[in-house]
Formats: sequence, structure tokens, C-alpha cells
Amino acid sequence: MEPVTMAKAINLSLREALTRDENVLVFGEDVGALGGVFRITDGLQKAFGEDRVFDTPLAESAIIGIAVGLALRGFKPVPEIQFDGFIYSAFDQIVSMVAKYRNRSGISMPITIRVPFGGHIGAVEHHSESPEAYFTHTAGLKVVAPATPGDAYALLQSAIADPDPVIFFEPKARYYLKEEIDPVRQVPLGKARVAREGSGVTVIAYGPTVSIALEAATAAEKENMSLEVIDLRSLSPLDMPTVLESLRKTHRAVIVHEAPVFGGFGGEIAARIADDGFDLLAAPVTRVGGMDAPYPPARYEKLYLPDVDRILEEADVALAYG
Amino acid sequence: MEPVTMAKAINLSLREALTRDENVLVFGEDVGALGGVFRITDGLQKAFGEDRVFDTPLAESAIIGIAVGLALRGFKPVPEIQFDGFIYSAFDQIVSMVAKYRNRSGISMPITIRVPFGGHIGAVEHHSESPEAYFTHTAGLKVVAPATPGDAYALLQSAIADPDPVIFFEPKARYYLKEEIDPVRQVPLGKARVAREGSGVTVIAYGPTVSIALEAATAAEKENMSLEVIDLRSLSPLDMPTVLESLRKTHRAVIVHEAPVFGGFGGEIAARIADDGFDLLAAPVTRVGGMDAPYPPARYEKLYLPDVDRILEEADVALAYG
Amino acid sequence: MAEVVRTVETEDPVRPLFSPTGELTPEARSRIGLDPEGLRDLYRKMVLIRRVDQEALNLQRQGELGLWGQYLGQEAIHVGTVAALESEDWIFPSYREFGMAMCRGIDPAEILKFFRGLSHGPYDSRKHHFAPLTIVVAAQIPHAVGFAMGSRLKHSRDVTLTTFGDGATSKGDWHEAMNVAGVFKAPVIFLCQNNHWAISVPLAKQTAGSIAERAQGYGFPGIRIDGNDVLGVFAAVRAAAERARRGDGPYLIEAMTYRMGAHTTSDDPTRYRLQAELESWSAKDPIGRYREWLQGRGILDEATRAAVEREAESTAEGMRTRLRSITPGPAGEAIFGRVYGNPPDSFVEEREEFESSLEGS
Amino acid sequence: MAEVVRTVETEDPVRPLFSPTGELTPEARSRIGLDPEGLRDLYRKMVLIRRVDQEALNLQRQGELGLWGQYLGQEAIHVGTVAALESEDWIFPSYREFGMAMCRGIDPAEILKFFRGLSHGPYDSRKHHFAPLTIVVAAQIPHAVGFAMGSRLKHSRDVTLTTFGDGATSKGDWHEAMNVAGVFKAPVIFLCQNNHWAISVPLAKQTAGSIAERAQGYGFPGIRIDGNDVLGVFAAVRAAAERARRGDGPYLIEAMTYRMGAHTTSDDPTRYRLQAELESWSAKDPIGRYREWLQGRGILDEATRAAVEREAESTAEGMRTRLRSITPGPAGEAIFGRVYGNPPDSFVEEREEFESSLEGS
Ligand SMILES: Cc1ncc(C[n+]2csc(CCOP(=O)(O)OP(=O)(O)O)c2C)c(N)n1
Ligand SMILES: Cc1ncc(C[n+]2csc(CCOP(=O)(O)OP(=O)(O)O)c2C)c(N)n1
Ligand SMILES: [Mg+2]
Ligand SMILES: [Mg+2]
Repeated sequence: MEPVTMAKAINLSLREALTRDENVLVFGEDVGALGGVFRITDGLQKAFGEDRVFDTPLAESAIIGIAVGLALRGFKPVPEIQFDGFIYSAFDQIVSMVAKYRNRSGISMPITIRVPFGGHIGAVEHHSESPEAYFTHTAGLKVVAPATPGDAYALLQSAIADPDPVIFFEPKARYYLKEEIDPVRQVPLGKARVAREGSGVTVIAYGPTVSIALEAATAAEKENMSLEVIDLRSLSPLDMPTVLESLRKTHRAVIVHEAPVFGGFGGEIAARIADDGFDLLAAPVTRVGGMDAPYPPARYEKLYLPDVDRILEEADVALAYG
Repeated sequence: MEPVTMAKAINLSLREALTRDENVLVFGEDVGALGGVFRITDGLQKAFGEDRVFDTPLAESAIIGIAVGLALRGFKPVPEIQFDGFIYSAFDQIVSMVAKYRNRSGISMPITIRVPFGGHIGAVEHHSESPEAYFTHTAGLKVVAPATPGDAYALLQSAIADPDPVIFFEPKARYYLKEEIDPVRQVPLGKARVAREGSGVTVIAYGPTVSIALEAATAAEKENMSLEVIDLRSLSPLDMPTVLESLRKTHRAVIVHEAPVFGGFGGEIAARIADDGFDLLAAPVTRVGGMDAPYPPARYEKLYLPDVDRILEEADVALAYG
Repeated sequence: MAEVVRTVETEDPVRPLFSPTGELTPEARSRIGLDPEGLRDLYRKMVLIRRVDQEALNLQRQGELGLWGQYLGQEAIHVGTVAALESEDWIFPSYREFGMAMCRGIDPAEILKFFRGLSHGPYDSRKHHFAPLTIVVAAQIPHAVGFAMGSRLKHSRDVTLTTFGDGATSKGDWHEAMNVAGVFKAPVIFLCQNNHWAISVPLAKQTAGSIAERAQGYGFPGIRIDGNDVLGVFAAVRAAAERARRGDGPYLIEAMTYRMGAHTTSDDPTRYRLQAELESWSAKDPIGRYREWLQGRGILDEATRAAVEREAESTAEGMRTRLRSITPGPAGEAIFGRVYGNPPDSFVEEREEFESSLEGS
Repeated sequence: MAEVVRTVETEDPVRPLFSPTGELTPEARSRIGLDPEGLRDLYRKMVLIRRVDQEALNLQRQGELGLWGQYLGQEAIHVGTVAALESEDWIFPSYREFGMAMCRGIDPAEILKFFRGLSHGPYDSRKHHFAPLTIVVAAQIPHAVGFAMGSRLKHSRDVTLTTFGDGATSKGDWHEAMNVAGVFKAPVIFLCQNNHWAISVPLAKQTAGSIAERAQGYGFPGIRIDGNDVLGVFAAVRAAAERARRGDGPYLIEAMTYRMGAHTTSDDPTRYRLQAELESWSAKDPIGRYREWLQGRGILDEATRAAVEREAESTAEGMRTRLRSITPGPAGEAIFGRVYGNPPDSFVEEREEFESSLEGS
């Protein structure tokens, strides 16, 4: 099988799910005839019919609300929220209903909410948000953010198969990353991967920042600095064993995400490392993220977002520490 | 002036604001004739009229949305969200509009959103939430949580006077705490206070957990353990200097909040201490919070929430460390 | 322009049964399709749930319940609605539908666990086709629409009913759900229990418009009816349900009634409403009116009436006893037991730590 | 029951101006209240904003803009609306109201900074009484209602207008805002530009009902009009605004039009709609129809028409030149400059660090 883009991999994964289980439904704004604004659902309505792949009115809260009802009726809804910035009007249905419904009723909510997220696409306001921390803090939800086509394919299979609700964040700036994918390879929720081995500093990333971390590692090599890159893949549950395993080797960590640092998910990771890994640490755990300001106009996004230089700087500091 | 409850102190602070500035408006569900479900707005409609203190239809998103319009029109809206659990349907208006409007337009949003929050009141579901982390992560907002009647009075004055939007979290389980208040004392946003001096371990709390931390400190004393209690008062901006100042003395910290620990605001505090205070720490910074599960039925809330024993346990561990 | 002007073309089997002011017509009443036993049973159920409502209030005052929200005055809607539906038809309630839940055969003592702070969802929704009580106003409405869409996809003949208050109609979720239901012609009935109050906010401050008339804006019919007439409610829900079963789509019923009690035991209505209003509505009491109607037709004799009162007493008594005998489940299960179907390791560990800490203490 | 049945009693000065299908009546057209100069100016503005729309499209294709959303076909609404309002009346737009912004005297090159990725809000809303373009669908609608409530509190005579698409009417915010406006009788006009599409979703899949008819459900009137008739739009907005100024409350205008272009330059309409539909609407082109009407009345001669074309060319040319000459502001100011009115110390430090890091590189 020749290499496919992440966009195509997600499309194939949805096809597989729709084929395997007749209870899987795909719906949202413009997912039907148009195939989604990113063409992720391209051809699905033609292949599976308007009953199973359908457009909804422009109403995010209802999109999630009907997903709850469909789940109660025995379906496995896979709703799409068109962009990260538009998930907020569904926040009550997600936090108070989707996340808590099983706890309330004993009835599982096998709902996978797909959300293209992150910046770096030169878009207008509200199209480049990184809202993951709002969901990792919400008990009852699982939160996933793949970084590669293969993981996107496999993690989406795991998310749809899981009995619990999953927020599936797709790094839209990486939709065109290409690689060969192996449809039978399984990637369970809650397992991170070492994306690149190294010995000096552990760089922890997920979704769109993994490839930046890998670039940084390549650049570091030239300066004889060795970075180990961990791709979390799942944010909640969080795979601390894999993170600490790496720390035992490097004793230093830099966390990278696009969301603003203050109150971001990096804080949770850093706090856990500094607690469970207290004795392992040779230097403070630092975080490289978006500025503590709203996402800026496109012209300025590269300066707002984490980049190779900022990662290398923090790695340098960590290595030089003490 | 004899001691007043926090509920009364907030009522007096709203009166003062309504009296001092004719542009201050108080509105929300049941804040008028009823005086609010907690009687915080008791008598305000009678005193200031239906134009300035009014009931709205049952629509949280509109309550915040009209606040934005009223702010654009030159008012200082002080909307109330009746309970923590009902702020989620206003999340889009708060995160995408209130928080980002000034960044977008250059026009200030002097909006103070009052929210009774936290548990310990034996209520049914959705009435005991601690959603502060969803807002501390949102650039453009300021987040406040008083622990005493005096601070509630003064911080509300500062919040309403501030040109920026403030989420004002009122610890509803502490509405009946009593103390004498000094109406002229000023408490700026962003300044923590040392609620009790100590030398062994710094306990960092805010809102409802401050009195538990103080209880713990009293209990600790009997075991010859000395706890310093910091009441953050403002979560965003966060007063790190005061926190680090205390760490220089104790070298140990325990963070206490009611929200689930995973992804909670305690993670940000812990991450900052472990970074800026790396060399100060003699033990890992630990967090005592709600379980990583939805808020339980009332019968079980005491076991779910932080208590004196769990704080003392962590303090013991910190002191015994290494 | 003409080609884009759309109006509600679907036929309306409900409207002909009612007068313009929402009263069931005499003809429709005579053709209600219930035998004397069935007619008596509506009375019996209204008496039972009212007695239980009173008992729950007493229990709250005695400290046995953390909270109670009376449905006093709304019994005709609770009883008429459930009687009009088939048992497979799911109901998505708000928080005040204790009476409906009882009519679905759920043990009232079990439901009271919710108000006793023992459970967020004490009964088996799938067994009784009765969704959990929903505290977040209007949040259950899109669930009902999704469920009904699912019934269509499964080519099932069941219909879904969701009920909510006048206040709920101000929420965005109400609107989004109504509109989506119209677009997908979902077999769902929207039942508004307009009891004139949302805590302290009167109807006139909740909306300046008419709730029932909003339906046409979504492409399906709606009607405002007398919600204190159990037969009117029965007839409207039955006709709307048959219509939905036929595949003709959603229907909105606005049942006018009055919240005779406080919003909940935490509320003090004397701060915002007048006794006079209450009295004018007592005259329209759903049980009294129906009793007279039954007696006028000789369908309800004194013996039966007394028997119903006795049954109500023993039901209340039984509920009280069973409630008192409930022993709270273990904390570990109550807090962690139902959160995940596939709990993460870290979550399982947290639960184990929690449970061992309890043994510790 | 009767006492609670409420219907829209406020008089409706708009309806009498239109035929049942939403066409401005000949009488109303003849009494439009604009002199030949004013009538010509409506034509002139439509031509200008269409030319600028085309120019912006070219600029996007040449890589000068990140995105462009054409309003081609909706010029009558943009021009007629602004002409009907007073300059103090605030307008709360969605994201497609570039033409309205121009009619409010905002330099088009300035607005293009938004689409060039230079600013989230490039113009001074307070100077032009024109709120920022709003990307989040329907989010601006409650703002307009709050603003209008504020105008009442300040006993000001200005009215507020908010405009949005057909898709926006499916959002909860639309409903909550409509209902609140009705309750507070806010002086606000809700102007729906029903262009039949929400990206790829056609009107029939957006709602099964009628948008205009929803107004009565909120206690105020609404009407569906021909949105491609600039005089019809002018007359409707003018009458609704005068009504609101008198204190009679909100009004909903559903202006029927068609999105002749793609949703935005990122969109490909060939995937979801037929050329034929487009052609049927070209026949109703707002500019062509109005030109013929003016010429029929001898109000527009060839010289004027040519002059307008020339002005349009130079306006487009000027916009292009000014846009190209814009130098982006410094990053520190662009990212941090407007976030807080009273920036926290930590925020100021973060900005300083950021700015010194730039000097560094
Ligand atoms: C979203 C939300 N906001 C506020 C509340 C608090 N609250 C509980 S009931 C209620 C009034 C509901 O009135 P209505 O819908 O008419 O139902 P009723 O109580 O009259 O049966 C309010 C404001 C809530 N539960 N949910
Ligand atoms: C809340 C929200 N959801 C989704 C989107 C993505 N989106 C942008 S425009 C649009 C369609 C809007 O259609 P309509 O309201 O009819 O306005 P039009 O584009 O036709 O002018 C959508 C779905 C958005 N901007 N905001
Ligand atoms: Mg009510
Ligand atoms: Mg449209």
C-alpha cells in the first residue's frame, strides 16, 4: 500500500468503521455531499447513504445532543465539529451530558467527537484553537491527538470501538503528512510512543507539535545534542509510565503544545513529572507553548506558536542546568 | 460594624458598586424579586429599580451575550450565573466573545460574571462544580475566588472596577462564614495573602478550601507540624512571588482545590513551583483535590472532596521526604 | 419568491379535537377511547402521585430528603401523557416528572434516592424507557430528538416524548432540538408543561410570544391546550403520537397548568407571587375537576373513591418505609463505579487507593 | 385558558408595504422617500461594492489575501440596509458584510487587513457604529440585543441592527437573543440574509419551517421580503427602524437572496449545487433589475452610469494599491497589544520577553 495523507487515513478509518459496524453514524456540518471542509468524509455519504452519513443544521449543541440520543438508541455516533473554535457552543452537552451520562445512568456513551484542531494554517480567527485542556480536565472523557497518518487511522479505530466518549483531536496542519499505513496495526488508547530515541532531553509532544519536536531533534543532533521525542497520542488517559521511563534516561524534560502555556495541559504533565519523577530530575521541566494571549492574526502565528528554536533553547537550558 | 456573612458582604459590595457607578447593571435568573437563590442580590431591585437589577429569561448564553452588548454600550454588567454547573452553556460567549472581544476590537469588556461554585452543600447533580480551570486557561479573562467575607467584598469592588472581564467565583459553601469587614480596605486583583504563617509546609488554597487548609494548620500544630497557608484569592493573574516567597521558607508545598486533580488548576501552580522554584524544593509538590470522577451524589461528597486528613497526610509525606 | 415560501403542510390530527382556547371538545371527549376502567385508572393514578408528592414533601421536611420539587397541580399532564403512550415509547423528562416515572412503574422509593443524595440516576432507564431526570434545563431535549432519529433509522415504530417547562423554551438547546427534529421529521413529541413560573420568573418575563405558535417556524404543528384536563392531555398526546408513528414527524404540545407548590423546598414563593393567583388556579385543580366529571357520569362511586384513597395511603406508607430501609451503597462504587465502561488503569488505581484509604479510616 | 393566549398585538408598519410574496408594492415604491440623487446613490453603491468584491477575489487568487468570501448577489441588502439606518444606529454584522462596512465609510483596504491575516478587527467600531466582523455564527446576535437594551436604558433614540445568514437561524444564540429581545422590547432589527446556503447545506436541510414566521413566537412581527430589490430592503429596514425608534420593539426581516459565489475561496460549490439554480438567480440580479428600473424612469443616464463604472474602477484600484502598501505592525503589539485594558505584570513580562527574543533573532 503506498503512502497516504493523514486526511486520507482518517477517511479510510471512517470507511472501515462504517463497513464493520452498521451502528456507526457520521454526521455534522457539511460532511455529506461536500465531504467536509477538509474532505475527511469525502465519498462516505455516497458509499454508505444519507441515513448513515448526513449533514446537520448549523447547531453544534444539537449535533452533540443528538449524538447522546443516538447512543442511547444503540448507535455509535461519530459527529464532527467543523473547527476547534466552534466546539465551545457544544461545551455543556459535552461536559454535562456526554461525559457524565454513563455515571448518571449506567448506559455507555460510545461517541467519538472528531475535531480538527491547532494552528499553522493561516486562517481567520477561531480556526486555530487548541482547546484540549478543557477536555482533559473533564472526568468521563477520553482525549486523543494523533500525530501521524498511521496513528490517526489506528487511534480512530480504537476510539470508535471504545465504550466511552472520546474527543478525537486531528492536527489539521498535519492533514497532508504522508506515510504508509498498516490497517491491522492496533494502537490502544492511553499508550504513548517514543517517536525518536535520544539520551539528553525528553521532548514531550502530541498532535501538531510532534513533527516540530522531531525537527528539533534532527537539528539538535548537528549540535551533538540528543533529544528523545515522546508522542503522547492519548492525553487522557495519560501514559505516565512511558514518560517516566524516558526521564530515567534523560533526567530532563521539555513539554511542547500549541495551546497557551498558562493552565494548559503541559501543566498537568509537568506537575506529574515533578511529583512522580522528583528524584529523576536534573533540571526543571519547562514548557514551550502558545503565548498567553488569544490566537493571533495569521501573519503572526509562527511567532506565537512553538518552533524548533524555542525547543532547542529550552533543551539547552535544561542540559546546562545546575 | 458587626460581623457579616460572605453572602451579605457580596450584597453590600454590589450595593456599593450600584451606588457609585450608574453604569453598573446586575442581572441574571431570579436576581430580582427573589433576590437570587442564595439571596445575594436581596433588595437590590427594590433599591435600584428594574432597569438596573433585572431578571432575564432562562438563557445563560444570552445572559453573557447581552452583557457584551451592554459593555459596548458603555455599561458595566455584573451578570450572575445561578450555579457553577450552568455556566457551560455560556462557554462560547465567554471564551470566544467576552475573553477575546478587546483583542479583536480594542474595546474593553468590563464584565464581572458572578458564579457561586464548589460543593459541600448536599445538592443534586450540577450544583457543586468547580470549573475554574476552564477559565484560568482562557487568555483575556481574569479569575478570582475569595475565601472570606472581607476579601469577597473588596475583590468584587476590584473586579467591577477593572476594565477587563473577571470570572468571580463565590465559594457557596462559605456564604455563611462571618467576619467584620472594612469597606475601605482595597484588595487588588492578582495578589495572594498569607492566611496563616508557618514554617514547615506551604498549603496553597483558594475559595472554599482555604478554611479547610486553616483547619488543617490548626490540627497540625497539635502534632507540632507548622503549616503556612496561602490564600491565592486571584487564580489569574496568579501571584507566584507570594507563593515562592513562602517556599523559600518551607521548601515544601501542598495544593488544595475541590476540582478533580487531573488537568486542574493545581497542575499549573505545581508546574510553576517545580520550574521557578526548582532549587527551593525539598520534596515533591503534591495536590489534594476532588477525585478524577464527576461530582458524586451528596451522600458521598465529603469523601470525594479534600479534607483535613488528606492535607495532613500530604504534609507529613512532604516533611518526611528524602 | 413564491417558490421559497414554505408553510406547514403536514395534517394536524390534534387541532380538530380542541376548541380555539385549547379545551377538548365534547365530541372528542366522548370518543376518547377509554372504557370506564381506563377512565377510573387515570383518576386513580392522579390521586396516587399527588399523595406521594405530599409524602415526599413531608419526608424532606423531616430531613429524609435533601430536596423536593413538588408537581402539585400538574398531575393531569403526568398521568395523561404516560397513559397515551405505548410502553416502548421513551420519555425524556426534566426533573419534575416523578409522577410520570411512577406511571411507568418505577418504584417511587427508588426514585427518591435521587433526592436523598444517594444516586444521580437510581432507576434503569432502559427497562422503563424513561431517561434519567435531567437537572440542566433543556439539555434532554436534543437527546430525545436524536433518539427519535435513531428509531427512524432502525425502522422501529416507537415514538419519543420529551417534556420540559416554560422556562426551558428560552434555552438554545430547545430551539436547536426543535429545528433539527423538523428537518429530520423525527418521531418526537415536545411536551411543554407551562406552569407559568420558572422559579421566580413569571411567564410574561420568560417570553413575550406564544410557545405553541413557534412550532410552525420549525415546520410542524403545535397547539396550546388545557393541561389540567387529563383527558385533553391524553387525547392530544395520543393523537400526536399516532401522527408521529405514521411518519408525519414532530408535534409540539403546550399544556397550560400551574405550579401550585414552591419551585423546590429551597424556594420561598411568597417573595414573588400572590396568593390570589394560586387560588384562581385551585379552582381548576385537575383531580377535583376530573372527579366531578367521572361522578357526573356515574363512573366513580364512593366505594371506589375510598379504595383509591386507601391505596394512595398504603403506597405512600410503603414508599416511606422502603426509603428508610435503604442502606447507601459503598462509596467506591458510588463515586467511581459507573464513570467508564472501559476504565483507564490510572482510574482503577485511584479507585483502589480511595477504597483502601477508607478501610484505613 | 383564554387569559393566557397571547398573540402579537404591536402594529406592523412593514407588512402593508409588501405583497404577500414579499414584493414591495407599487404604491410603496412610489412613496419610497428618496430623491433621484438618493435613488442613484443606491445604484452607485451597489456597483462599487460589487466591483470591490471582484477585486478582493482577484487579490485572493493572486495570494494577497488568505481568504475571501464573496457577497456577490447580496448587494441590495448591504446597500439598502445601511441607507435606511441613521449613522448612529449600530450594525452587528456576521463575516460577509464587507459591503455594509464600506457603506458605513470604512476604507475597504483597512477591512482587507482582516482577510490578509493582519488583524482580527482592523477598523474602529465606535467611530463607524459597526461592530467587528464575527466569525462564530450567530454569536453577534445577543450582542446586538444587549446593545439595544442599553440604548433603551440610556433613553437614546438609536436602534440596533444585526444581520446573519440562514444557517445562523439554527443556532441556540439566535433563539435566545430573539426571545430576550421580545421580553425587553429592545429596539433591535434582526435581518436574515437568506442566501439559500450555509456552505454546502441548502435551506431545506437547514430548516423545515419558515424563518420569518418564527418572530410571532417571540412576540414581535416578522416578514419575508425579496432581498434582491434594494428599494424593498430600504423600505422594510426604514419602517422597522422607525417602529423600533418609537419604542415598539424588535422586528425580524428575512431577506431572500442567493449566494452567487462560493462560500469562500476555500469552497468548491460544484460539489454540491447545480449551475441551473445559479442561472435562475442571475435573472434576479439586484443591480441589473434596479438599473432597468432607474432607466425606465429616466433617472439614470448613460453618462452617470459610465461615471459610476469609472468610480468603481478607481475605488478598486485605490483599494489594491493601499492594501499592497500596508506594512504589518510589530508582532508584540499585534499579539499582546489589545488583550487587556489592565495587563497583569506576568503578561507584561511575557510580552517583553517575546519582544526581546525577536530583537535577538
Ligand atoms: C441551564 C440551567 N440554568 C439554570 C438552572 C436553575 N434552575 C433550575 S429549575 C429552573 C427553572 C425552570 O423553569 P421551567 O423550565 O419552567 O420548569 P419548572 O421548574 O417550572 O418545572 C432554573 C432556573 C438549571 N437547572 N439549568
Ligand atoms: C458556530 C459556528 N459553526 C460553524 C462555523 C463554520 N461556518 C462558517 S460559515 C458557515 C455557514 C454559515 O451559513 P449562513 O449562516 O447561511 O451564512 P452565509 O455563509 O450563507 O452568509 C459555517 C458552517 C462557524 N463559523 N461558526
Ligand atoms: Mg415552569
Ligand atoms: Mg446562507
